[in-house]
Amino acid sequence: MRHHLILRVITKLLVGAIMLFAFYVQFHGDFSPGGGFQAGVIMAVAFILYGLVFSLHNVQKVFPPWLVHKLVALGVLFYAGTGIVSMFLGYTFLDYGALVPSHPSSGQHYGILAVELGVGITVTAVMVAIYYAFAGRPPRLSDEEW
Amino acid sequence: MGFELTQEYILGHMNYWLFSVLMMTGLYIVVAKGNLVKKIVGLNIFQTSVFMVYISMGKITGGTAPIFPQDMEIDPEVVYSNPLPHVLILTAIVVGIATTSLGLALIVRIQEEFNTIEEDDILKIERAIVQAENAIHGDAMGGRA
Amino acid sequence: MLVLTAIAVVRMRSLFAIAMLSGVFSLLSALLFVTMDAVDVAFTEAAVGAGISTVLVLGTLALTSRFEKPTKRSPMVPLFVVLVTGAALIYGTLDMPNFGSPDAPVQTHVGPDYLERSVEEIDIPNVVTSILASYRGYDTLGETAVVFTAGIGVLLLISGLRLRRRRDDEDEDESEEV
Amino acid sequence: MAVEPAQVAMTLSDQLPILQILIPLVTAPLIVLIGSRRLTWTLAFTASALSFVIAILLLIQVIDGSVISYQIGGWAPPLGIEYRVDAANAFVLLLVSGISTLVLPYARESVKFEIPARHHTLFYAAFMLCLTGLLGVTITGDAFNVFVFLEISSLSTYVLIAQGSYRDKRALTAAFDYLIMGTIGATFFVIGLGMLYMATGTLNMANLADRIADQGANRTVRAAFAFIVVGMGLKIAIYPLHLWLPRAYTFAPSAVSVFLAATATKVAIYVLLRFTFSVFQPAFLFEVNTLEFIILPFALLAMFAASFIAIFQSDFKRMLAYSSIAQIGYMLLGISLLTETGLTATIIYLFNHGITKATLFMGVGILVLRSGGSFYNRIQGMGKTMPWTSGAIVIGGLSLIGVPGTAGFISKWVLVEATIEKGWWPVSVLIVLSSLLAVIYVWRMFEALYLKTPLAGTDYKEAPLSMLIPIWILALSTIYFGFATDVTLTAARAAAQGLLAGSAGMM
Repeated sequence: MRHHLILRVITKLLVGAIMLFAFYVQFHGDFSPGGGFQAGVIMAVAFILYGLVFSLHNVQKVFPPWLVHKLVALGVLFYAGTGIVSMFLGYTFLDYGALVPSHPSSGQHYGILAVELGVGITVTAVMVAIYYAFAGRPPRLSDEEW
Repeated sequence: MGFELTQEYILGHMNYWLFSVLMMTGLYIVVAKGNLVKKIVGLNIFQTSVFMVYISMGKITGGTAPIFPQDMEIDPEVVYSNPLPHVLILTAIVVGIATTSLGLALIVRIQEEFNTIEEDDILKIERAIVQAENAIHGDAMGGRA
Repeated sequence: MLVLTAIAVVRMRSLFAIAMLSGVFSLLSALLFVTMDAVDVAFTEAAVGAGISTVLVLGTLALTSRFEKPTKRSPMVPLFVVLVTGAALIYGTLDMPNFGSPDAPVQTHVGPDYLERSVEEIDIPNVVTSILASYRGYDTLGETAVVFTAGIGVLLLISGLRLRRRRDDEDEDESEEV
Repeated sequence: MAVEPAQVAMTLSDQLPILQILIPLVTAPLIVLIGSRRLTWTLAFTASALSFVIAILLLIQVIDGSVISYQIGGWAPPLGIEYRVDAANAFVLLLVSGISTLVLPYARESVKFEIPARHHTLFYAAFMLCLTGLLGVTITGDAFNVFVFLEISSLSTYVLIAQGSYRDKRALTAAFDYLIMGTIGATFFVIGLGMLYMATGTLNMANLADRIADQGANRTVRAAFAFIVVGMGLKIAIYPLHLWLPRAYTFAPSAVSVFLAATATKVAIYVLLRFTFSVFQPAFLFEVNTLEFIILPFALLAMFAASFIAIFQSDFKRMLAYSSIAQIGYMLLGISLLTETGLTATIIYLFNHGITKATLFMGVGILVLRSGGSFYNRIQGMGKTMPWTSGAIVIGGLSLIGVPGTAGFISKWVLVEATIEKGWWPVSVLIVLSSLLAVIYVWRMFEALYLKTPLAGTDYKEAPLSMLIPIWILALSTIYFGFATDVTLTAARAAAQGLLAGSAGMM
């Protein structure tokens, strides 16, 4: 693994690009296909790629498992929290109109942005957590057996 | 309740029949194959085929993807396909991948405990355990004595 | 194409090939989704089916084994189950509206309401997003909870005995049973 | 149909339906986020107790037959997702949240014993998600939302069952089998929903009911019905589809077995009820005659075949699992009658069997905690060393048979009454006969506990108080509901009427 110089260089370039693309998909979901879930998957792919090329140990230095676990929970809370805010404002759960009562449709914009962010956070974290869990196991097949 | 087997009818239903065949192929893999990983793959094929049915019911001939122009100036001439099935299937895909990852995690644990991921072998091992238990605790039928 | 891929999965014994074929299957279905106007779904299916789930299956294979053993069981019972289900499916399709028909209940009852009202009420171009995050936002919360469940499920199942790996190339022979 | 979104500020009591689900749903990630092992249990218990209180409040509001509708996101159905509480689902909500509130104190000791400490936080988070899923399936008025929450509960159930692998590795394969079966079931359910959607264009249950009633049934609707029944049947473990259940219940951790046995299949039965009666409606069903001719034989088969298998078990826990399958037969029998009394019987059976089985599974869990196993010759004579636990088990056993003075008697009584009312005499006789089989398997348990001498060299202590209190609350409530029948009967009757009213009662 240590010798794949080309892989390493290209990965370094790609990881940034993938993350940028993930952010685009995340925040541009209102206008084009995409949204929190897809962005989360893409973001996770960036980390997984980094992990595959530079070893699990190194990616865990960048994105430590404890943080991943917290983010898994945080995303769901963020989503539910958006709904709870509208409840406190005297509307029904997840009624984003509550966020800007004078202009419901911009309230909807903020609401959608917020919940998509929640989805994105949880999905990224869960996918990375699953990758860590699988990659952290001792493999039965060595590379040559493939 | 009658229906005519016109050409239009057959063409209009061909897609559903095709997807049914796909679904059944997937289901067959799940039920008939003994390898646990293969079962999960079969499950994926089964589910994806169901998704196709959903998406195909939302399609309107001559319709386009349900995304308005950026400036929200909507041309009344344009027909948009029904977006609701898309939303449902997005949710279902996510549920599917969640199930897949859990299933695979279980397979990894099964491999570690049973040292195999073939259903036939697992059954053999489990039968041996049951026999050992019966030897100690009295077997299922004659346990009363 | 799709049918061929699916049948190939039935016949193959090499699990590696199966993993790849299932990726192919997902990509093909993503293409199909695009032709049926479901671009969001296609995007997701490509990312999930061809991407994440293939990686996961490969990861599992690395931890388990590569080949399927032939099973001795007779295929008659599964075949029976499948045929009965298939018959029920076909029976159900008989009264379905034609593909692409604009006057199917799906196109006339609730669907158009979304398209019309979304313009006023949500005011964003992608109607799929507006339904996903607002009209049926609660389903999406449920979906996030499902992902969360899967996450903690996988952690509960296989992260317990994490082996600290210092270098990838050092622990290739560490395949003892845990 | 399109009601103006409520601009009046909503009060706390208006928000009750969503809080019912939201509290456990938010607790699960909170537990993970805080990650403190000490706080975990307290949080879980508080959430469960709160949702129990809410369930009581909701039931009080709807017991007179009224309906609460809560529009999530302020979107009126059929555009948005609606929560719809009537007597039927409030009753099930009460059962689920109540059992969960009792299981949690019990779980504390048993989980400590059966699951490694580092997994406790996540275990309780998964438990909360399972509770969320079950409650969410029950309360919702949207057909697709049922699927989403069903999957939350299913996925967490697979994980919870697999946690039994620290005692017996077969828990893993049991969980995997259940995962395969459960996913096939859920996918069938989705196929059914797809067909329904295709035929009607809506996903809201009340709206579905109206549209089916308007346009009548066609082949697509009938096939949808078949797929939904089979899909749910896999979750309920209707007799030929039951294969996952005994293994799952036997190898799951004790606390999980208690919770699942008392709630999961019951919620699935509720969904079946909701779909058959509220969505498809009896008028449609009479036309097809599906229930009488298809469900009835399977119900009877379950009652006898599963009871027979239960008699020959040498493992107490596995015996209880088979008896559950038999009891599901009784509940289906009530459904297949298609009368108000039959439905009342099913609903009351659902509740009474829930508390009875919870008592028994708790009892067996305590025996496992002390003796390390649930085989009859492992636990023999424990009636003498652990009188309190065994006493509760005996009460549960009596209720399982249906001895007068216990809750089990009432449910069987109403069921027999319903069959007589319908004129199905042979079926009434069969109910009594199959109860005799229950006498045999309960007797074997009694024999093992009391009539055999304890194993040499064993001196088991009585269970800790935190386990005895929940089990005795349940045992006493089986007796209480055996006498104070009007409480459950009123609720069950209101529920049955609500379900039978179809869409008329829903709009």
